[in-house]
Amino acid sequence: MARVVVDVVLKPEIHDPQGEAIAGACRRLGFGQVAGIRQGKRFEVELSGPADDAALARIAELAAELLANPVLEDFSLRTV
Amino acid sequence: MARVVVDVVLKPEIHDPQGEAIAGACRRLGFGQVAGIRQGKRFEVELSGPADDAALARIAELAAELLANPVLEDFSLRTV
Amino acid sequence: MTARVGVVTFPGSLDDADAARAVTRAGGEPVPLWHGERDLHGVDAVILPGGFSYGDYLRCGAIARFAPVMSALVPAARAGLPVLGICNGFQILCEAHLLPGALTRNAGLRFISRDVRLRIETARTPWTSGYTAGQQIVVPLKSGEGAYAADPGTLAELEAAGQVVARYIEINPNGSAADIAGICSDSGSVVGLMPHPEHAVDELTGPGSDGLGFFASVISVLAGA
Amino acid sequence: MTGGPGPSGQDTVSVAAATPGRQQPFAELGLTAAEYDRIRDVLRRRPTDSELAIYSGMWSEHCSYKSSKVYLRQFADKAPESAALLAGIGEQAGVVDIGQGYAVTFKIESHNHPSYVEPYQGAATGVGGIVRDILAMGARPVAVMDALRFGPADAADTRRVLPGVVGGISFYGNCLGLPNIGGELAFDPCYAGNPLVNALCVGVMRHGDMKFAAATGPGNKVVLFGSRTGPDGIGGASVLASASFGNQNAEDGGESSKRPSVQVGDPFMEKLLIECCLELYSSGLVTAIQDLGAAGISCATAELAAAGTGGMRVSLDAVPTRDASLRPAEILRSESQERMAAVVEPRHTDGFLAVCAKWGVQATVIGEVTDTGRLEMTWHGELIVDMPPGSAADDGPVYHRPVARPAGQDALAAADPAGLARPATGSGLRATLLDLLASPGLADKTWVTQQYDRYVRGNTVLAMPEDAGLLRIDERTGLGVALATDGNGRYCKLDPYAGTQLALAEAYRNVAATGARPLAVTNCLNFGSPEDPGVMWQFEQATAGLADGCATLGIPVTGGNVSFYNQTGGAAIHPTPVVGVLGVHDDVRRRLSIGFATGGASIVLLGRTRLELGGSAWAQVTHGHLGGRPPRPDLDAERSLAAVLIAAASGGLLAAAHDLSDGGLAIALAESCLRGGLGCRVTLPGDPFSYLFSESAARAVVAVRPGSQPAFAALAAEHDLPAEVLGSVGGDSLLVADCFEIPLAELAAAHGGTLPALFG
Ligand SMILES: Nc1ncnc2c1ncn2[C@@H]1O[C@H](COP(=O)(O)OP(=O)(O)O)[C@@H](O)[C@H]1O
Ligand SMILES: [Mg+2]
Repeated sequence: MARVVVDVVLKPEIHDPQGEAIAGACRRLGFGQVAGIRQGKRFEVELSGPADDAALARIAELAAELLANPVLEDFSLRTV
Repeated sequence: MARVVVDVVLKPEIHDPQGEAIAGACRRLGFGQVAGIRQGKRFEVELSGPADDAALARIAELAAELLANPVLEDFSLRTV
Repeated sequence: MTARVGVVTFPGSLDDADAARAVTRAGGEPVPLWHGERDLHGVDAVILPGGFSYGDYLRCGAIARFAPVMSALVPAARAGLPVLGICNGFQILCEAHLLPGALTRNAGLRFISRDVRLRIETARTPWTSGYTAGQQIVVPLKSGEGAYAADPGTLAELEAAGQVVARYIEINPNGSAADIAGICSDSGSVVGLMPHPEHAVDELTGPGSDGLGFFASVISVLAGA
Repeated sequence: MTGGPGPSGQDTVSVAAATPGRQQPFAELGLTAAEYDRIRDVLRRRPTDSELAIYSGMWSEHCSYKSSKVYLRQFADKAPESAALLAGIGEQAGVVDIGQGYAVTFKIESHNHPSYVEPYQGAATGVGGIVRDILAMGARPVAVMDALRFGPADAADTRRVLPGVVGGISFYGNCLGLPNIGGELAFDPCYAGNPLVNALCVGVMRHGDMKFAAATGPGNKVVLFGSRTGPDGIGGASVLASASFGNQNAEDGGESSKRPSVQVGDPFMEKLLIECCLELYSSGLVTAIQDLGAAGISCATAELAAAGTGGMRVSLDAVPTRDASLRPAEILRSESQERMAAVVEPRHTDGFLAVCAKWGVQATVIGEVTDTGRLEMTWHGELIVDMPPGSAADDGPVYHRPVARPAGQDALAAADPAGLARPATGSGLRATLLDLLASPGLADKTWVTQQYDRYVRGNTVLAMPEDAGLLRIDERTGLGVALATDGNGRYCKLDPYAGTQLALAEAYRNVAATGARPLAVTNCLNFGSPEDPGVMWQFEQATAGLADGCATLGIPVTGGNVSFYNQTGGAAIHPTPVVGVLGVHDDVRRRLSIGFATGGASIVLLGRTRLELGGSAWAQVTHGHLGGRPPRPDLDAERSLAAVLIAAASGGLLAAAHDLSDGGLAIALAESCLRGGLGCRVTLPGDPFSYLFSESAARAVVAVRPGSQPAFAALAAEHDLPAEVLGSVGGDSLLVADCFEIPLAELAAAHGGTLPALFG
């Protein structure tokens, strides 16, 4: 069975209060070298068939429709 | 400025209602080849210095202490 | 002497005033504790109240666990100080490893605010000694990540050692393992509870006054000590 | 000739003076050519890019009320004498005296368009915005409500929008620690593509704690605090809430096409802001304060300056940003959430900044108050704004838009529902009741309200599904406030004047049904395009109806909000004024619930029932019909009804009270049985269909405590209020003699099943 990972990240211009709060916590914990954090999502999609081009195209559709919110987020695929 | 990605995934034995709900929705939308989905988190950590071994070791500590909950989650690092 | 019960305020704590009011109603003296101080001001017990500490960003309770006050609380709790974590407080106690397991996303994936019926499973904790084991109470539940989860070994140990403090009956609203609504440490002094007894101390503003027992219990235990 | 930019590359005041002919994108920013010319007249030169940004925000419909102003005046002009009013229209929110040294402030506001584009964040930031309004008055926010309207419940897009909106309100309100104590949920095809998301917040303070948004005292510092300014929500006011909404992606004011109008809410920061502000107030560190909402820094600086000594100097490059590439005009237009601006005496700035630091809130001095009469802004030392602040804040355009009664209005009124087939048998009436009870608009709203925390802060005495939310204000005396919001687009479509009075009357009645005395009004006027004369006619009628109604009821409008351009293509929504009424409860321990929980109590119908079906739930649900006349508002009868309910509650005569509205007596009885867990048996004194389903106003059903019937009858008689004894509380079914009987379990299944089946 093939596995495809869909990474979903906030568009660069969208505010990420979560990431900011986490970065603040890191610095309070003494991780001074953390300049910033952006939080995203990661979906591991398990396929019943092979991860061929057709399947990847379908997964990309899926990501655009369901996994990512196109108003706020971008996504990318990778096979693992 | 260097960037490190920390991927956090649920341990395989932990129930993931969100992933299941999304997988169900995929199948209802006609994406039949989706056998399952697991949802995880993805942190893009921006460093103020280089992503050398020392920095990566610190980030791994950070991931183990803060970004992931060892009761439920595993994590991995990659530089991008 | 009335018992002094500390109530910690983290950034984003919401039910701190309610917890303090419940302590007062039960005859104790609430003492506000600030997240940024490494000092418990000599209190006899501590409540970690509900809310969204640090926005519950990352994971509920994950950031609060590192607050300065926790560096005083964790050793005190290990040494036997009675601690009650309600909702977000329960999540913080798990993140701080004072209690085993974790609270995860509700099975229905939505925030749930409703009254729930619980069975008190043990009266041997300082927070439940005023109840009888098996007693049923109705208190509000309000959380998005309230499903208790732990590995099978931990669950078995909790059951075997009688560390399940309260269980959902009639329905399991959030998919908690073994219908668990609350647990305690092996000594019993640290209790975590997902529903909110502090919102059930008065018929006028809650579903009843069934929750008052948690606060009355600890106060009478402390008075007897 | 070409005027090169200044050394910094910015369009400075001197560049503007030197390049009078440069083309500027005023139209893309939502300004007309005439408005642009007026700006040039005011400045006696062309505006700089930054000045243009300020004017475009401040002169937008959203900020300037340019189409509605001439109508809104009557809320003040016709307002009844009210000793309770401490601050009225014009402030961020009205403030009313509720006695015992307490003052309450409340307001309702729309976030319709953003909630359609991005339901979750749009609704969330709507809650955030109204909460900051209340906070800026000097009050502690203590509760929220949400009035929601969507397209058909079974439409695919509603399944996208509704769960998102509810989730966003839940996320933001719960995380702020504000109980949600009520609201509305309605469905109609006219809201497809134009959902209405109106959020209300109420706050409490002591007399004398009130704050004003006026930058007084030259030399005083202007402090910006809260979140950093980002590229989000740039131009929201001028673009989203305007005619160009339909193609809002097409232009972005000439700025980078990557600038999103969608904003992400940070309720955690807002919670910190609330606690931080309250500590700043109680420490006496604040001279004036204003929240940043629409038009962001433009609005905050121009309004503070205009209302105060008159001048202000701001270093725009001091504003902390999330994106170093932001240009001054973008910083001015950004609507980043969770920001406030304060005016602080120099001797207090250190203390001010220390309190902010305690709460982890970033705070920056960005300027100071001057007596120059000018709003001046610099960017790296160069002057980029130099204008009279009042020209943006107070002297915006005012339009008398063309008004025309819509052509179809008479035909609509003529389509009387009297001719529609009505159930005549007991089983037909039974089936009709169950159909109505299960229809999405009347169904149990637990699916929604179960996502809202109602308990936090420990003062919620009544909340959903009661007639009104009721909050305890003083634990010792039992003083409290009740709040209800109502609106009925169907009634308003048939007759906007009467329909608005019916909305007012319903909210008034809902408040009185808890035993509280109605005191003040807020409103959110949701309409189509003001450029459509038919819409303006609706608006004219609605505002007159509200102002006249308030005068009759003796309660003033204290504030509100107008949302125009709610339309998809050429089709406007039904005119939908949403009215909020606030009342005072002398002792919340004597509150009335809608629930029948006292066996043996006698059930009494108060008010006069006529056959009134225009715009009714029955006509909509069973016939898909909208036509005829709405029920006749009778505000004198509403006053009598309220007087009886309040006196009966305080005299302890009643076990329950429930106002009658959508679906009439049938729905009210079913709701009271389900709420209290007991059934009832009633005998109707006349035509069963009229009694069960007519929607005549000024009515309520009450359960009179056993033994109190004579005293209650005397009370009703004293107020000339018709009171018909229908039967009594008891049993486990709703039994209407000679018609039907429905077990409570069957009622519950019909009522409770609909929303979960639709939304999961
Ligand atoms: N969106 C909402 N948010 C919170 N409460 C709601 C919402 N919609 C409806 N409610 C609550 O559900 C109950 C029933 O609503 P409704 O039948 O419209 O009341 P009424 O007819 O008395 O105005 C009320 O308590 C109302 O406040
Ligand atoms: Mg009502």
